[in-house]
Amino acid sequence: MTAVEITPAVIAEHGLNAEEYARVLEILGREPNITELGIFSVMWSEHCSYKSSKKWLKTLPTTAPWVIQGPGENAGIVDIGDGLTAVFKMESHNHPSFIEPYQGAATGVGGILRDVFTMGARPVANLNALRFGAPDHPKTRHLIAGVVSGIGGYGNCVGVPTVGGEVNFHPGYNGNILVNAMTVGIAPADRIFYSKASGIGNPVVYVGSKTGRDGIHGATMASAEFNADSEEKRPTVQVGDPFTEKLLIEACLELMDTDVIVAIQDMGAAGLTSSSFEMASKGGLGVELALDTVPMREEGMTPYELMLSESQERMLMVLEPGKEPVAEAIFRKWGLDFAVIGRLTDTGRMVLTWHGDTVADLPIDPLAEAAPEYDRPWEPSPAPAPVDPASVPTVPWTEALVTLMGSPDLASRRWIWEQYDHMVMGDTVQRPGGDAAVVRIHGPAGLTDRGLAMTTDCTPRYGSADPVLGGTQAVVEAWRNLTAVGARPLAITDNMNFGNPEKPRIMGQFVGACQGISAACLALDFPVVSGNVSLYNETEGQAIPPTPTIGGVGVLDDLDRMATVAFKAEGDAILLIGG
Amino acid sequence: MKAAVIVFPGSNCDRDVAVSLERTTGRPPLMHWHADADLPEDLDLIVIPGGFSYGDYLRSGAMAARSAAMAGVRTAAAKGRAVLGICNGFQVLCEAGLLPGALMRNRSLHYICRDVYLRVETTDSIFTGHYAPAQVARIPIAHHDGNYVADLATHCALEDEDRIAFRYCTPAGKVTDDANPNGSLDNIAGILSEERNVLGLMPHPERLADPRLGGTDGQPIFASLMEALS
Amino acid sequence: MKARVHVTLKSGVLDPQGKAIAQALQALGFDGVKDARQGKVIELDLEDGDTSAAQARVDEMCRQLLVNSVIETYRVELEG
Amino acid sequence: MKARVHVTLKSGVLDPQGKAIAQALQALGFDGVKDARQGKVIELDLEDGDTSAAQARVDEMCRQLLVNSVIETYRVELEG
Ligand SMILES: Nc1ncnc2c1ncn2[C@@H]1O[C@H](COP(=O)(O)OP(=O)(O)O)[C@@H](O)[C@H]1O
Repeated sequence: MTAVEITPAVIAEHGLNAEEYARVLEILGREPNITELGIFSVMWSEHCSYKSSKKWLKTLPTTAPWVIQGPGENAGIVDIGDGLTAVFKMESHNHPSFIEPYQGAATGVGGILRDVFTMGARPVANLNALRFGAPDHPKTRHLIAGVVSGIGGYGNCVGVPTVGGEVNFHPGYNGNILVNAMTVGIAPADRIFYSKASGIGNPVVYVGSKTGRDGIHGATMASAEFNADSEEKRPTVQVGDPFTEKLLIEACLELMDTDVIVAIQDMGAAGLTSSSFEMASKGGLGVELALDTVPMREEGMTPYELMLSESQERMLMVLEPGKEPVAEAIFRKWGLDFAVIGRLTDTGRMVLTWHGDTVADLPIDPLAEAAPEYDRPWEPSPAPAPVDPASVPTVPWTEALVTLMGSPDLASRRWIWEQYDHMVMGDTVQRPGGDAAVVRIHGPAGLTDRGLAMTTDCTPRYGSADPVLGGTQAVVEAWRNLTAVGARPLAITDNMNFGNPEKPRIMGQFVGACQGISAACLALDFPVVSGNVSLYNETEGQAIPPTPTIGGVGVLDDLDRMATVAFKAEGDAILLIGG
Repeated sequence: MKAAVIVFPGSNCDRDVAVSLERTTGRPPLMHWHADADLPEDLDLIVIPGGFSYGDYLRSGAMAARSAAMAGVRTAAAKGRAVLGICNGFQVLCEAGLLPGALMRNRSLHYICRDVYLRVETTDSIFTGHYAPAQVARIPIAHHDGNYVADLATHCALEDEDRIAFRYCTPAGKVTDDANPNGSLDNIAGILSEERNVLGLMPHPERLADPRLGGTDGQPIFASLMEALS
Repeated sequence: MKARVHVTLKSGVLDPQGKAIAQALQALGFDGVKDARQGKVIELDLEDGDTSAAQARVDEMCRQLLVNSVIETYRVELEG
Repeated sequence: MKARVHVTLKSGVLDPQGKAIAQALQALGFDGVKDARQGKVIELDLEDGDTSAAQARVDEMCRQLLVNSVIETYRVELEG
């Protein structure tokens, strides 16, 4: 391998600023090589390090007696009774979906599914929260068609019903659409899997698809503001393979029934780098990987590419010693790649080799834990100017009603959900079209008369007017949608979509939304158990409306008492309640 | 009735149909792995479930049709055993040559998941005996490739031999183009083999066979089989 | 050695994809498109060997898997 | 006049279909298949006219609709 010179230009291309690079030199006590620089850039990207948002995310309420796992793992977990848990999370795939709507949305679904089944849960439902530009913007039609068929193409094939979601249109999303995907799974409370590695000497195993040059730089791309020529740059787009994902779900769940997994982590954005760092860092251990043993799809791949590839449908596991054959047999049966690529060490370092030569040697903790964390300056959003009631035109009721019904934000979404298989798995007791979807709880022991209710909510108009109230309102709406079907709300996942946090005004929107969400969560005893942050949703200085999407989950103890929106019988009284 | 469900890589309605079979027969069916050519001799019913076997890559059902288990299904069908193919299972049966014709991309090119209405076109089969003649059943579809095509001779044979089991229709039972969700030839939703022991249909009876899910119009298929095969 | 299998729908078989493409092109203002059909090409990378044996083997692959003779026809091109 | 647009995935882009086809052929006992890729061919039936103008128009169709330039490349063949 020819050595790449680490020039200021190369450093800048990797998204590290001068201060961050100085930190790299300090940690290493020497100049990094290109593979190491690539690893730093991925680990310290906004996407992986949450460097702008961490301070504020820590202020969200995350506990309740029924919370088993809050933020910090692949997904959040709540107790739903009868020895079962609901495992859920929401994640954005905004930038990739703008560049290639079908594949971007499809791989977004794939990624969030992996976050959930990694923890031992069988995924039971998907939801999606979508924001597009103005309906008459030249790109909108192409984007929405691609995104919807991508979500369907992936979810339908893996056989997880897509039961709900939301769609808004606003010119503020013309250059930055939002694709937020949520997965809910069910796992036995006594069989949950975490990413914390343990056991010096234990084998580190790679399973799933082979690694190709997919989305190299994707993780850094997801954290950098768009500009006019990013359409030209066209990074290698990741292509999803839902068939392989389905096999991976079945193989992982089958392996989880045996007692051989010590730790497991999916390879999401920043693939092998972040998964291996995270597992080792959580366990306070070191790891050695022989990169030449990673299953590769293309010839001539380099250690740099292997560490940065975002190829989909891959997982990293630590196994009990000597149990490799048990795992291998299961993955082979499902037609998947399986390779022992390394082992855990007690050095606290990540050592990567390539045909016997060391190509990277990095201390794990300083990289993973001491990633930059910023207290970015922020300005509270100005209070919205009061609307003069006299300025609101009066229109006849029927005309107003027809206008509302025909508006893109309120019109029927049937054409979307009909492209999604919302009934597969045979447990969808409340289909899309109501306030929240309801899926019957069907655990490993069989059918029950209980259900999980789920919804996604956010009204960007409110967030634009007042980020604090917008955040509060999104949580409250999720709570209302769950209670409206008769469910007891349990917890939420959030997906914080904002513009460039380096601008105090935008940072103020983010802070405001966090404050608003916190207030609602505390008031309702409705904690945050997982979430995702997507910043830099800006094109040419134009930021999206603040969009803190909330995904809520609740439980129904008796499906016979579920409520639905439809009027049931002639002569029934109609009541209006609330303020 | 002893039933088996064939599981291919990518099948995803295998559990759903197993639930319906268990509810009908009182015991779980055998789940049979695709790579195994040896099906038990004493099976009464083999179900090829819905899903995306092999990702539906190349053509829906094409790769599953060439699997080891399908060789066993072919033998069993030749012996007169009942074979039911639902959705992807119907595509597999056509690709395997156990049913005539082919299933092409829906004319809208979209995947469609919704309830449709089916007119029961024949009650003269082990699958449909529990329906009333010309009964209208509400059953969901969920597919991308359900647009049935066949040449004229095949179409005539299906018609003449009373082998069209279901047609897409309006809620009132009219067979119209508007009621055709995918462009299928003559609104065909399901067909029988010459010996009437193999049924392929695009709609999913297992998805509306439980009052909890909002309907039971799919249940008569399982009830008919239970009665005929026990 | 490379084999390229061109799979097309038999004439007379309605092609929903082709029809949609023709309509979409017309909607975009491309007039003069009378019809469109969509077919597929499967490119196989084969171990080197005798060409006529390869032709026979690819034919066999088409019969057994790659082509559905109820609706499709094919043509094989060998290279290298 | 006929135009044939050959659309293939850019090299390096994952082709799940091709991968599955190669595996299925191997499973059927066709060894010696090292790799498979699937592409598509769109055959357009155009009103007769000037060939170079047609070439330009088909290129435009590819850019606007037929080809997803993020992951695909194409080649046009004109005939007649
Ligand atoms: N992208 C989508 N995918 C699936 N279902 C959707 C999507 N968008 C909206 N829906 C469904 O359409 C219905 C109406 O949506 P919405 O208007 O957002 O509901 P509400 O405002 O009552 O929460 C809901 O059942 C919702 O789940």
